[in-house]
Amino acid sequence: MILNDILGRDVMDSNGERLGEVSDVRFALDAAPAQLLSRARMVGIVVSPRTATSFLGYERQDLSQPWPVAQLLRWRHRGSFLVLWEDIAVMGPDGVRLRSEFTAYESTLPR
Amino acid sequence: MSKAKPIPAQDIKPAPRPAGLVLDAQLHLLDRQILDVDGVPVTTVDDVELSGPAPDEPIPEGAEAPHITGLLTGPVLGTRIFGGRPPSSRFIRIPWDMVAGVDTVVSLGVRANSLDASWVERWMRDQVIAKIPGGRHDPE
Amino acid sequence: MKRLLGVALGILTAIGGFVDIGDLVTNAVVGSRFGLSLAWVVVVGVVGICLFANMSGRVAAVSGRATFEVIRERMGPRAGLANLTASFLINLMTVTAEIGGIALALQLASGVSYMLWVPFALIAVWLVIWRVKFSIMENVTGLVGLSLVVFAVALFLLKPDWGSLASQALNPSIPSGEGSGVYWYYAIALFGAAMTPYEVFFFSSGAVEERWKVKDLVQSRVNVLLGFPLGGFLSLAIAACAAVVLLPAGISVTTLSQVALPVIQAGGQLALAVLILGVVAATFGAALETTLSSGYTLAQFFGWSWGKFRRPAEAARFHVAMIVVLLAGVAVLATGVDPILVTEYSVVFSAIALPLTYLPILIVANDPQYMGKHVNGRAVNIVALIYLVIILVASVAAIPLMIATGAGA
Amino acid sequence: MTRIGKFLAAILTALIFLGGMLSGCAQSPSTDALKGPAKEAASAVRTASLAVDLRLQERATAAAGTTTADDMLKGMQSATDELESFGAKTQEEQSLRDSMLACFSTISRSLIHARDALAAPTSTPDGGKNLAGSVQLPAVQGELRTATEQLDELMTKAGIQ
Repeated sequence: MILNDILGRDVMDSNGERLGEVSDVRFALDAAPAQLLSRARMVGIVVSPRTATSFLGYERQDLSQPWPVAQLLRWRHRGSFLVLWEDIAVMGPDGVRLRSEFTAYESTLPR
Repeated sequence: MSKAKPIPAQDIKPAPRPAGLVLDAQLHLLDRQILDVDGVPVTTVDDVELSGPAPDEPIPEGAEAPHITGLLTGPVLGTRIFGGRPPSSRFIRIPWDMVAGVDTVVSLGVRANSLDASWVERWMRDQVIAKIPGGRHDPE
Repeated sequence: MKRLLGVALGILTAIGGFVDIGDLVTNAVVGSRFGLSLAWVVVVGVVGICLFANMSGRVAAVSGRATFEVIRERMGPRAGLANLTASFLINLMTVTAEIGGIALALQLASGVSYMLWVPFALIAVWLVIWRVKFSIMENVTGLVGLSLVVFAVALFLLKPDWGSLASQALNPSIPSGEGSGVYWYYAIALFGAAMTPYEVFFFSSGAVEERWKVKDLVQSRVNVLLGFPLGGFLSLAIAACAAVVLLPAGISVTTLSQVALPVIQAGGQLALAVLILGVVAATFGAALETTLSSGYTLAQFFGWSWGKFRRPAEAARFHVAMIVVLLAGVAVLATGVDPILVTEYSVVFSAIALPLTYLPILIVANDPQYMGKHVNGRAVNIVALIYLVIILVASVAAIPLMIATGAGA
Repeated sequence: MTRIGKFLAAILTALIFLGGMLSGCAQSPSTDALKGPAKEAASAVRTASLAVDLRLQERATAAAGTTTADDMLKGMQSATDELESFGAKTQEEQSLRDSMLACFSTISRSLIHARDALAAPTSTPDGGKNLAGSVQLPAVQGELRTATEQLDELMTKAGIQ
């Protein structure tokens, strides 16, 4: 599986209702160190209800400059959320379907 | 395209914080420059390969989370721009084991010349540039 | 003392390096048709290029990332490729125009047709790119290009009516006999000539070539903030010379030989010699910069190894790309197309591509991951945003105006 | 943001200008189609005139002078081509075009003379006049002036300023 297979695909809940698109895939380097760097474990996907073009990540970072570009992009991505790997039932070029009891988390990046 | 069903704001919970460095692929990895151990540019991160899951097949509950197996370059760039998907035999891989750090650039722990990703550069050097006088000398 | 010398050298090269064939021709055309009534555009353009060149230099010095790496990383591969295609074509046009400019200046010196000088110019440009160190290349062309000051000297020798020149510049009005569409078309061309995107590609990559660090920022800012406005002053002198001599004589500039006439009238053969030296140096320097820029943009988009600080063998694709660009430029000239015409189109197309280049720079200059504590200040952001609006409007208006006015005919 | 206002105004004026050009064509096709080549020719002949003046004052070099004359000849060639492609509909237009073409060829001829005269050295080391150079330059200057006047007259007649 490569990232291009899922980025920008539709995200559905277990009833097949569309929730948005995959705008990014989150990883964490929290495993035991491998050769040089720890393994990058997939944490989950960031779902944007409007557009998949994660434009510049303003929605996830604490950036407010340059005004009003930052505000505009943040507004365009309002309602983005993170879904953890555990809550993903299927993913691939046909889209992503979530499990019935999935939890939506804030997509903001930890600082 | 149908309008997405919104999630009510109060249902969006604060995310658990992983212990290590957190990377959003699109934001921190894709399209970044890759430098080798000496700081020589090798290529860009054109795509990222995961260890799983099988595409479009149900993921069993409790399955282990996939991890990044390698950074891809070469023809995959074309498919990211124009669509489609090259056969995985045509991927040029840089295994994640060689990655030494991810910042505004992705740095590798090996030399560029040892990588498949730099074959075009080597070919151009040996077939074209090295044959022009002065090609192997420092500028004066 | 040595440090002061370094600063002085930087400023002088910035002045000499500011003017290229696009500025030379566009300013003379405008001066001969509109007097100084478009001088305000030069001022607007110079402030803009100072702002964004400084910003791209700061990004490069702090993060070590040149502009096109940033464009690809921030805009993704699709928008990045669109930008690359546009920038590359404009670079190619500009390379063509600059090589043509070198050849035209040599024709003016020798009387031998410029077509015969083109291969000579091509080889000279390529040899410098292949073999000469970056700092030497920059300093020599910049310093010799400074002889374009002859336009300012000529203006004084012509003893113009300063009051009338000032009132043309300060109370701009469209001269009778010229339509307002043509006026605005040339406004965009002048703006594009002053803010050509290759300048920021070159400036930011040059910062990487010369290994600028944060401590070099003050000097780079001084270079830009003094050098570019003085370069802009040269542009105005070119326009003023044309306004004083050619406009009253009923001559509208279409060739480089006409650009030289006011200087010849003011200073005779000596001034002409200095002028030719300046034009050759300026166009030669710009040919180097645009050729390198096309290599930089391609290499940075695809992540190839690049830079003149490396041996050609260590940046093979970068050098192959530049050889291809130079040959393509000469192939265009070989069709017999008028280099001046190529120049006029290249500055207008530059104006069209401006937003694609300047928006990503502005955004990255605000990103703490790249910039740490050196992110843009609020005042810089406000001015930059005003400029983005101007740039956007100019870029949208360029094509319709070009069609409506028959490219300023 | 008056600057933006100005730009918007520019777009509007451009559109109006385009419309004006189209309607202008319908009213007096002769003037507008002739305007471009006529202006180009006027600029070319005046440029040559200035170059000859500067050469007479020994300010311009022979190389710069001939380059200028050569460039102007090329300009005349394209102006002539443009004028020839102009399809005259009425008798009046036809006669205007023909006299302008005749004038253009006069200008081109004098430009060739100018180029030859400019190419010659102006003075010999002993300070005496060179036969080919300075003797010819004033004559060429007269020729260029006459051609300029002729063209100006035609342009006034056609209503081109």
